[in-house]
Amino acid sequence: MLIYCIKRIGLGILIVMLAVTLLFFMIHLVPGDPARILLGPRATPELIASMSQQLGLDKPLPIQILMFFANLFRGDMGMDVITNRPVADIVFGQLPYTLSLILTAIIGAALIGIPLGCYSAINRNSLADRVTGILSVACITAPAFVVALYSLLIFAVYLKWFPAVGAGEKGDFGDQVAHLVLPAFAIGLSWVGYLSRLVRASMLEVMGENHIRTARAYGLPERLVVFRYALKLAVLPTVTVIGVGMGFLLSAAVFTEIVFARPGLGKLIFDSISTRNYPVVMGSVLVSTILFVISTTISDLINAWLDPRIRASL
Amino acid sequence: MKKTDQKNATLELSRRRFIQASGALGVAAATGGMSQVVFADGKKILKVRAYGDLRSLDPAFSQGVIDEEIQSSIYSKLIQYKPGREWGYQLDAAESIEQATPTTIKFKLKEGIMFTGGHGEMTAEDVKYSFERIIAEATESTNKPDWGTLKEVTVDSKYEGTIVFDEAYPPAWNIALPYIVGNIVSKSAWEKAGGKVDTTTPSVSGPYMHKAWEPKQRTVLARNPDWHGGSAEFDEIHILPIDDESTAQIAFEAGDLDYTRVPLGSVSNLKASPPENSTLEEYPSLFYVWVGMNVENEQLSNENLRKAIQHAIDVPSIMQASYFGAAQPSTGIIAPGLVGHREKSLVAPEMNIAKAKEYLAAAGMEGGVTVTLDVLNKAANVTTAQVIQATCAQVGINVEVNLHESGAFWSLGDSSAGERYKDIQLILNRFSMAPDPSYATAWFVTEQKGIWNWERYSDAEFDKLEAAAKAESDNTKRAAMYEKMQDLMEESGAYRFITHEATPVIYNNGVKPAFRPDGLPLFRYFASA
Amino acid sequence: MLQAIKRICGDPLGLVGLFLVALMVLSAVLASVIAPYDPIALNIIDRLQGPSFKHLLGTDQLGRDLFSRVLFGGQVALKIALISISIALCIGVVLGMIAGFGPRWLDNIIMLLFDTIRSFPTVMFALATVALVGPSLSTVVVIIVITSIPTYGRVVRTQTLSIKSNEYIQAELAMGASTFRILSMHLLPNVVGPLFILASMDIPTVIALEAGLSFLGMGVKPPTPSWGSILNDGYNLIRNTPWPIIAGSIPLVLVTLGFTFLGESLRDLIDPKLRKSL
Amino acid sequence: MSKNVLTIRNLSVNYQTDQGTLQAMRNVNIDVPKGSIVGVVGESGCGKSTLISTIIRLLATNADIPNGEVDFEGRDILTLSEDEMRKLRGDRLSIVFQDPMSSLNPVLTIGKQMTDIQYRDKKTMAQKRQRSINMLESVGIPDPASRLNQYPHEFSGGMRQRIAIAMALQAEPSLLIADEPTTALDATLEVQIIHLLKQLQSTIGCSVLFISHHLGVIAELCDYVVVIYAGEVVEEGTVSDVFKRPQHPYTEKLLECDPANIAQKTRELPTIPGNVPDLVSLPSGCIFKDRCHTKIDRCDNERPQRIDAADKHYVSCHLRSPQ
Repeated sequence: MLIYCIKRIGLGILIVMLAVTLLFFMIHLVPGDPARILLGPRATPELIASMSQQLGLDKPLPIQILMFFANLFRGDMGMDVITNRPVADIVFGQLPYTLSLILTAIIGAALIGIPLGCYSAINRNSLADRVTGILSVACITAPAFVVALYSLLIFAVYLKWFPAVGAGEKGDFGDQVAHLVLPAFAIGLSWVGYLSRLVRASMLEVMGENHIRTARAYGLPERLVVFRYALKLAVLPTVTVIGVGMGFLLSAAVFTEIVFARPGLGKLIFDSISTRNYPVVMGSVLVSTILFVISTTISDLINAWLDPRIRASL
Repeated sequence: MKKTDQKNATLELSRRRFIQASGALGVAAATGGMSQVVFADGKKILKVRAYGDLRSLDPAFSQGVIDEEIQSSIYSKLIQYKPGREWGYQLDAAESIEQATPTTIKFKLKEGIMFTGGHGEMTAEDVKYSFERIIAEATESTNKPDWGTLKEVTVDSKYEGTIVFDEAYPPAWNIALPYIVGNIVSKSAWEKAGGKVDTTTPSVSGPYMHKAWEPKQRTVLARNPDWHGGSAEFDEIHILPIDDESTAQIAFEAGDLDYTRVPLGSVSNLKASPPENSTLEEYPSLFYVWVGMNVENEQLSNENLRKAIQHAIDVPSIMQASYFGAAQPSTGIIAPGLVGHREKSLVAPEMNIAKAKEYLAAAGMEGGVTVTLDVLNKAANVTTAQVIQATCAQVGINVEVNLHESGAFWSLGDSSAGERYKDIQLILNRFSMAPDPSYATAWFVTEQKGIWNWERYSDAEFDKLEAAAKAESDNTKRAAMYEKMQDLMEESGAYRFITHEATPVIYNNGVKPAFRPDGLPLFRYFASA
Repeated sequence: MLQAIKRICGDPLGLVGLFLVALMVLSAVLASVIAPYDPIALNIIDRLQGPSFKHLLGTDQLGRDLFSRVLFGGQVALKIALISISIALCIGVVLGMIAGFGPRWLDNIIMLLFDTIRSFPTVMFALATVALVGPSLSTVVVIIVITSIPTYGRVVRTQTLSIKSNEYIQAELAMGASTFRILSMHLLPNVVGPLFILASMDIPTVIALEAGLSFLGMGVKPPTPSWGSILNDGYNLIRNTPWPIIAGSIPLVLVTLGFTFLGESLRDLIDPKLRKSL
Repeated sequence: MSKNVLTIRNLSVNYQTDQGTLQAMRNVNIDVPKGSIVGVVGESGCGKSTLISTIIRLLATNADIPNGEVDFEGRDILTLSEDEMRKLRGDRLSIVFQDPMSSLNPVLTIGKQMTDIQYRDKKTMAQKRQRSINMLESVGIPDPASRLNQYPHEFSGGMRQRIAIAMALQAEPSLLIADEPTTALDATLEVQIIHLLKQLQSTIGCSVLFISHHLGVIAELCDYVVVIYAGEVVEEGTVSDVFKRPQHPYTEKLLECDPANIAQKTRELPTIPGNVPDLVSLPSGCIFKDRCHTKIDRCDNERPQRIDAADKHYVSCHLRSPQ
């Protein structure tokens, strides 16, 4: 177990480093001089040169990468040249908004999608199963930005149930939750569909396994058979998918954060790439890959906790 | 103010309480009217939209309109833009100000203007410091060009001073004194801060103070109790950065905003059925949109081809399709209301198939030709590009549209960033503008080739006029010069002018807004109705 | 094959899926015959119209017939999906086999690469790629290929590992059969089915990704009619008319339903255990 | 009250398939007398699993029962409600499945699974655990208290089958169905399990319906044997009668093919030539006629009746009919 954790952490660090290095190369192939874009139309060539130097862009690429890691090792993610604030402050300032959004979305989706999938599996081929099937799959397609737009129009403009933009008053939990509902709905909806299909499929598979027949043959109540004996196994692939899904949700967050004018990591990445604000790009991508590594690790650990066979193989 | 407004205002219902009161079902919420200037917790708060986030509170590093909307509310200037439909200025920190000689401006400050944070009274020394630091090499201010030929500011007495230019610089009245570089900061505060501030400011002297910045969420301004002009109207102004205009409109309709610019596409619908208790106003805009052609490109060095393209672009169709009929075709790069605006362009806005074909024949390309059009990936641009593509096709010019995201687009014509600038042919471009014609023409001189002059247009006469017009103080002569410059641009065939766009704004009737003639908000003058 | 089709017909949802997929493929292939208008012909006067007999799904801001654009958009969607998925499949199969059959260190490197690609937020990767080469159909394809290789690669690797440990493979290896022979004779036939199903279920994802890229202005070049660009136009026009966004959503939803149900049906028929290896 | 725990009369089961109606079992009669062990023998696919599924009422959804009754302790199982049926399962009627590797839930501890099935008893958790420990002890699991906290994958195959038996007998049922419980085990384990079953059966005093294709095991363990071929009972009787004096040609062949009965060394193992008939389109006459070496004309068109060959020894074959 301990060895497994150490291995995971080592692998995680390796992935993050590789990702950052790849990003460095990608950034340097991309056209658009950051110094020039950051400084705006009025910048003189001298200003641009001085900015390039500040950004460290005048040094050879491998040196830049090494410098980045060296600074990172000291806990320094660099400075944002526009606002002159530490990148770490900027990224970690935005992180809670995205984390709360993603977690709300995925937890909400799991709370709705998993029971829905169970229900479909138990009532296989019933009318209700078919209807939920069609609805779930239709949900999967709905692009986040379309759902976001319509939920804004319906729930914020016409019904006025929820506020439209922003993330709510600082320190006012109720207000923040109210601001979270629609964006989380927008990115969670497709996951409701996805998870319910996934759970239905794995549930059907598990329900066909011998030990379920055994449980039934011992006369266990169906409720117990489904929720204790089958579901625990059926959610295993779901947990893995959710772990990997955090990465996809970060992409979806970009759309919702734009449409809901909500602060967050997704929008930060989008904005900083468009403005070629490289220190912020590096910092935010670094954090998002770490986030991904952590979420897959957590999902593996949850699987190990649920399934003793996996636990034994760690 | 209508009765209902008062009623809503006195309800003192914050959004949060509103939600709590109406419960998750929100049955009651649906019946509520537009939010008025929100009186949350007894505070008078103005909520407005900006199209981007704060970048700097230092006038020397202000990145344009977004920063200026905030800075102009917290700093004082000698003069401010006057709200209204016509360009003009009114006094702010200055008790009096005049153009003493063509190269000097004399001013006298009001007495008793206090800087917050214990930095004392504003003196001519502060004005000198504020203006001269912008042009000092060491500051590395990107806004230096706004001061044109500024040489120095001399202090004549505690409150009096003289702004001295090397050469006459009339634009100072339009784009320097009442704009970004005209903000006066406290010398002692700035020196204490090391000569530069970032996203916080040590001292202000305007009606509002900078209270908080929540990145990508909002900037909060609070009333400055020490303001020399009396008491500001609102306890707080919340400036929300909302990039997407549709979202901004939705936020307004949902009651999250008291004022916002709305998309041009929404104008006709908002006119037909305006949201309750709100007012839509349409202002012109200073932006200028044009199709530029790279005269040094092998294919487009053919002047006749350029002229054929000028005539093959149908601007009225673009107005309908991309701007929903809410904007007018432009005659050049200088908007109506500014000195040097042309009443008519040389090439009519409507396409002229016969002429276009004629020029194409003259260019020796009757058989058809293919050119590329580079476009920034924003909706209006993409639509415009497709209209251009369609109308050009009618005369045998095949236009291939290349989309770019903003970072890549803005470096297209940059000759210091590789060889791409040589390959670009047609560019659909849009520049922002300050209210002086010199601001527009500055980008098209020979010196700007490969910087912002992506057409690589070069004309000795244009360059000469550009330099002279900047220093010309007689407005009639100035106008003639700028009109001539736009004629030259158009005659070269390298430019097809499209539009200045428009600025439709909407605000709820609880607010009495204040706008520049181009529709940009002057938050310091916003009041409640 | 005939058996499979026959059995799909016995499953109502599978049948619906088959029908929808066939409908999409047919309408895309026959777009130029069915479509009442040229999908890129402007008609500014008729812009932003609601559905009518003249324009079944209305018109967009340039007066283009949305029904025709949806039909031709199907061609684009199919093209993007088929090209990108087949390229991703080929590369994924090769890399997956190498990872599964090759030496341990190579396996580790490939898996590390896969994990790295997955750990990148897709949009981030797409943004950088678009910034690099500009938005176009082929850019969309490249983005999809790179981001979906790890999925296929992992499936193939898992299958390879499990087949490799089979006794008959060990026996063949002992008798000196070449790796190539084993991979092509034993492995390929075993992974083709699952991969085919996986790929068919991926098609909607690919189409949705294109829509998202178009929303960020990184999709196909105008005036190419793609469902994503119709949706994106519709998004910007939503305050004027809801029809373009509806016109863009309908085919997207139908195709997703079609491919998902067909894929699930096939999976249940051919290999109920497939999901486990994903 | 009848002396049988289980009486199956005239039972038929059909499956609806794409190809048509598959008649998996036809007019089957089986008796399980109290306290006895009845073996059911037949090739794979002969309907053994269908028989079990019918008795415990866990048939696939595409199955239906056109006729017959399954009398268990005086009640017809087929007419019971789902709820009443569930009350019987695991209490009066228990089962041990074939594959010990897959028949236990892999993600729950043995203890959890063993206490879960005592959900009907109003006992404390500690009491239920103690019961489980006792059961595990009685099936020969060492250190049962601590092993209760382990998961199935931590046990060997033989151990797991012992656990399964312990679970099945925990409630002291009146009928235990054992579905080829030893097939997945190797020979030495098989013997142990058989002995264990026999010993527990006599302690508890329950009846056992023992399904197997292994004649040796049946001979060793059972009192009675039922021979099934392609969904029909072809012969039944006491083990000694049937094994010593098989009346049906199929039983004869089965005994011939049993490796344990082959005295001489041969190069080839004897097999029964031919295939099991298609149960969707049943041939007329005797079901075994195509593979029968003693087929007569009557076999082609006339179905053989169940006849008494001796006391409690029944057979369905024209050769044995008095006519």
